[in-house]
Amino acid sequence: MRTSHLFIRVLKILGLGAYFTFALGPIIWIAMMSLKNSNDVIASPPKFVFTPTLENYKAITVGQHAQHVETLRPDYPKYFLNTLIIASATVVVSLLLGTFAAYSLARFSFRFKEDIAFTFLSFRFAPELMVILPLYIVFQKTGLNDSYSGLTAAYQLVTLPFLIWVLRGFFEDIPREIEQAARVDGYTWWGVFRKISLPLVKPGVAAVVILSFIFAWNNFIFSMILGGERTQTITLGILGFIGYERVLWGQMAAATMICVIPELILAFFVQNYIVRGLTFGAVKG
Amino acid sequence: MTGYALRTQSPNPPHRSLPYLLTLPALLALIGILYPFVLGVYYTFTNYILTEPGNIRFVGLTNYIEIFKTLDFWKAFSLTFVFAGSVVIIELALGLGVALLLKDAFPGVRILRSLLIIPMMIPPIVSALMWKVILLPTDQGVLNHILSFVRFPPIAWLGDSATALLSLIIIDVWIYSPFAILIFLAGLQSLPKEPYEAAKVDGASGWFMFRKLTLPLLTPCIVLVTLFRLIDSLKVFDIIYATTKGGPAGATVTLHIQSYFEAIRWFRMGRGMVYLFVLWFLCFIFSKALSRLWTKVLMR
Amino acid sequence: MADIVFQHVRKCYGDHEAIRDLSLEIRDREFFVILGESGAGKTTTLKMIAGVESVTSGTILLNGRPIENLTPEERDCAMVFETYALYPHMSVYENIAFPLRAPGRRIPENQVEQAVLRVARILGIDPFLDRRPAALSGGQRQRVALGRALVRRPAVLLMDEPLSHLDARLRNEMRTEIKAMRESFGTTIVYVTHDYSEALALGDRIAILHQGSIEQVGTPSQVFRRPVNRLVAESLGDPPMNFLAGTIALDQNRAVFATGDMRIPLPDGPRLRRCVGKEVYLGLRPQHIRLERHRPDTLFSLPSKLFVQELLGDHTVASVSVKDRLFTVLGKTDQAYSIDEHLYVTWAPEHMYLFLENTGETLLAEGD
Amino acid sequence: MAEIILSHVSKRYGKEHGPFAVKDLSLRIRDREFMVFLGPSGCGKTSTLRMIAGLEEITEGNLSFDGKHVNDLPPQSRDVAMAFENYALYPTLAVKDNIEFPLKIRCWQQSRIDEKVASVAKALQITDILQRKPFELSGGQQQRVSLARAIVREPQAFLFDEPLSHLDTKQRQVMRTLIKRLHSQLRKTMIYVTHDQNEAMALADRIAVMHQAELQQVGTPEEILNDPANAFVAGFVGEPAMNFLDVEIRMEDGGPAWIAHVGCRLAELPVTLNPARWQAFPPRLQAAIRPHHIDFSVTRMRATDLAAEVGTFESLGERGVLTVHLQSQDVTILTAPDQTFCKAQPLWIHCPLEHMYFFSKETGKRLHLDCFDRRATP
Repeated sequence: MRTSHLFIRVLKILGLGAYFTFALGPIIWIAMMSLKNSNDVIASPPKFVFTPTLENYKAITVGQHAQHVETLRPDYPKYFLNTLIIASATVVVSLLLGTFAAYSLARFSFRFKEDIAFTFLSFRFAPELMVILPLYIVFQKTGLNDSYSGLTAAYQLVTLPFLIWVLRGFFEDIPREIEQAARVDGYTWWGVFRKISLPLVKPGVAAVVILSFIFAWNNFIFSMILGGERTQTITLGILGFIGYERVLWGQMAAATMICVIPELILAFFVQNYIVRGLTFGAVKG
Repeated sequence: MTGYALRTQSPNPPHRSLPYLLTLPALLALIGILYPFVLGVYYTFTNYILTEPGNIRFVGLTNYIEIFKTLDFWKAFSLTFVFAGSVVIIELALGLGVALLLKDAFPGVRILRSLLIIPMMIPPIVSALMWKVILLPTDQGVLNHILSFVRFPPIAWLGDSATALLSLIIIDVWIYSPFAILIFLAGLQSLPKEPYEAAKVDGASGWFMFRKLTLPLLTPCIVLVTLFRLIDSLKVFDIIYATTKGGPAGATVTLHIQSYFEAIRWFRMGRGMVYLFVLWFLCFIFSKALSRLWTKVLMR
Repeated sequence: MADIVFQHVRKCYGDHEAIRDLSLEIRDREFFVILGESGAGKTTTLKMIAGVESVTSGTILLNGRPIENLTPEERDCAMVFETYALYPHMSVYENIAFPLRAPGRRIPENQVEQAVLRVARILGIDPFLDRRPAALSGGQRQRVALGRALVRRPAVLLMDEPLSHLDARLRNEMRTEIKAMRESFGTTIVYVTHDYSEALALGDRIAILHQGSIEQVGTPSQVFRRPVNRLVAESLGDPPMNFLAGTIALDQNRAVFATGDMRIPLPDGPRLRRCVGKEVYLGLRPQHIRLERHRPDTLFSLPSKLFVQELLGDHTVASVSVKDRLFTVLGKTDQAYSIDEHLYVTWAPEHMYLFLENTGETLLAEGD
Repeated sequence: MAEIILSHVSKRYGKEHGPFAVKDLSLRIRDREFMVFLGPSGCGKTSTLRMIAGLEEITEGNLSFDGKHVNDLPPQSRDVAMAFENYALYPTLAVKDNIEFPLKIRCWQQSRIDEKVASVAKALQITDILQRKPFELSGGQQQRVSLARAIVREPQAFLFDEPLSHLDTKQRQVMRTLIKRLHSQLRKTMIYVTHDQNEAMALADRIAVMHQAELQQVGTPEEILNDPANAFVAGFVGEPAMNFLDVEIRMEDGGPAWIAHVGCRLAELPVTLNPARWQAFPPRLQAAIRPHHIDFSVTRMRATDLAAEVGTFESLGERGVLTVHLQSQDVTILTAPDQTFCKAQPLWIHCPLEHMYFFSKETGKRLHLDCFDRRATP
């Protein structure tokens, strides 16, 4: 009995070890890569031991030239800023549009309610290009291509259904009787919404905002097709380090780290809501 | 508390029009999205060529018929399903397995659970690039280098049509298995404790309990993971675009990628939209069926 | 000051008819209790008065004025919810002050403070005013909910099973306390409960609600001693009344209750004579039945077999099978019987109830 | 056959010096006895039960079944069956599969299983719901199924963890009767945990009252009710609760000693009583008396009557509960249901000495005057 227990424990530890090596190995490798100089990066076989340098980070942020290696013009800060602008604007617009819709879908019963709700959801399950390609043509005609406002509008497809569904779940979690109590206490529905419902879903809203921001930040396909030189986002920028004529692994790694670290920090704040968010509120984790 | 959401009917609103008024802005945004969607469906019936925007002709079902006759379509079609099927099965198994290992408390388990979310929070396109580096052919790639310690000959991974799809599956599993793990973990943690204690007192073995209690109780989780992962992997785009771009030699061309080639690379908007419409239709059917199944298993 | 009148009120949820044709008059400053099992429509009735549930058809009059089209904030009702429905993000003080701070009331803050402190003192919650509801015990939350309802001196105070989530001891204490405070409320009170002893203890009048219809309205002693039907009789009393099926027959020109070959004489009267041949239930309250080892010298007895006996220290509860029914018997004795022992149940004739089988209508009540 | 002996059993959760969930509990549960653990929530009664079941490790002390040390035996080897508070049915299995689950594990033949399940289902009147799933059943039905699952194994002992607490009053009454009946038919050791003193009184051969992780008293229902070992037991058992009054014993030279409550005479001690008995009592005492033992009258009948004022009167159908205000506190009196009182009406109450209990105010320990035989006056 005892020995088999021990055996199972060892097996468990081995299993977890294997999985987490697989899960974290690539990130650690990229982090290491971002600290390698241009020779170490392309060393074959790859180097595990090297002298760390920040030259990749310098190259992509302030454009400092490293020895013998051509660097891109440091567009990276611009991409970063672009993404920041578009993702923030997207979240703000979604929040303005979505909060009331979520509340209304959570609290009131009206005709077509479930149909409307499912239509929102169905965009989550549609192939992105199905909407983006025609949108591209519409944008070309209206001149919205490569504009912040155009991208912000298009990004609603990423964040709005998500925000509505998850927030709806949070509103549904408020016991109905609490709102009824406030009605009886003499408040209009608007007063109840402002004084009771909204404060109670505050943590939910915070989580939804952060997750929406991350999703917008991570998006690639929208900005690839609908964006352009002016509005190029960070994901597209990172892809740009790998071209036909040159491959800048080290700078790509550094750009990746800069792109990823802020959102990982954000994600850790809302990790308790992540399952709920990723399943559109289906699992209340 | 962990649990599943069930939608319940709600009583009447203060004013009949209020709910519509509140939903209206979002609904308008929705219509803004629906318009291009409808436009896209219309394009499938035209010979729209991107370079000749002035010359759009209605051609009926010609695009569909032509495409269904090509081998390319059916190759992309089956490739899409092979990819999605393998990914879903591997992620379900891996997800349940790792979740079972992470279920019980032990020192450090909280840290491990938080580290889990990392791959999911990184932009998929960036994850794919990271893996492209790791899977570099010859000894330059770190994976090949590590494998060489156990006398494994270097593999071209993404560069070889024999292993390209497998490489993509590895990348997808890397990104999304945490999703399955987290859902299974939430499911396992919300399992009622008492039936297990009752089974223990009744004298059941661990395997017996897993088969008779755990697996049936996790059905909602299994359906949910399948729903999200199946749909998302049917419409996979980012990771293929970042790594193989469909290559080598068309070994990784899925419906989504093919539609991109048709519409953007070869300017054949009409044909591209047909691919997309087929893909959309598949996603729609599966999402509808699985979400219905999910409500059903929730009602049990 | 308020009286409430229900006129043919119906409430449907989809196809389900929660309240069917409810007509009711609740008098000014009355303590009115609605008693019923869960799902009987009690809470719905209350919420229709409060205005958080709509009325499907019919009218509710408050002081003679129809209110079914008024929003909740326009009616002067306060409500204590079963779940207390305290605002979790506010302190106890803010919870109680909340109704006073409603925009429509425009009460200056110093008056709000006075009112809150006064109510908090009466209810003994002044030490916790800074706490959040989560940091309170069940009894304390209950008091806060009560305080929030009372602070604005509403015309109508609605209470929805306010004690059901408290443990037995605390429930009795709070019941006594509500009874003691009711004069100081000075409002009409509509109180919903499923606990008959709460209803009897608190109510000036009680309405027994069953599946959306009112069975009987009356004072506690009316509904307890003279229930109009079997349902009412069964819902008041713990353990509940025992019933035995039989028929009314004529034996030597006297009405008797006949079950099997047993005959039990009934008090003679034209009403019972008219029912000869009808299927009926004999009703006996557990505390009115005695157990005897030997056949007692009375016509009011039936043979039985002991199913199980529970000795409770100062009294006993015995279950005996009479015919094929289980009877509960409450007794003071500490006489212990053995399982399956043959016993006789016996009772005094004035404690018999008789109900028609098909309609449940009472033919005979205590003291008839 | 199962005699279960706990000797000096303790349980702590978590850290070594964490609070005790159960502290130094010694108890002998006789073979075929119906033992009830009674106490408020958090008193350690469920932990004790779970230790007996093997679901919780024993921190300290010894547990034995029929003289066999079982501390380290896993639950499945202890041959006990357990019914849980929330029934713990296997949610995905039909009722029949639930009941035969323990037999399936023991690899019984299907024909024998069917026979056994049918007979148990009949005894518990669940034959017609065998094909249903647990979520389709009412609470009472679920608990019947869980009892059936326990009985079907024919274990040495049954453990019940508050099995009736989620049922409504009527169902609770019915199930209580059923469990009592099962005990007399099966003749097996049963251990039952509850916070409901009524249930405890009704079911138990003996009751173990627990409070704050410690055993307070073990005895028959009658002993617990009429001879409480301390103030906690006295206050916890009985409905409505016992009245407690702060008292002191006084004596003026020569005269008889009397019991005083805020200066008023409450009762006189018999002159035959040796003063040494009560002189050893601590100075601060509590006198306790049950609501149905207090007499009241409109006029003063005795020198020891206390002046009171009517607070509330609740008529509960079969009985009435009268709350009166004394100078310092409220007192509950049980009366006939058909009394009428006016609010604030003056009343004289009388507490007969033979029904009074005395407890130390500090420790709550029972103090005996020993001038009455308690057993003779239930």
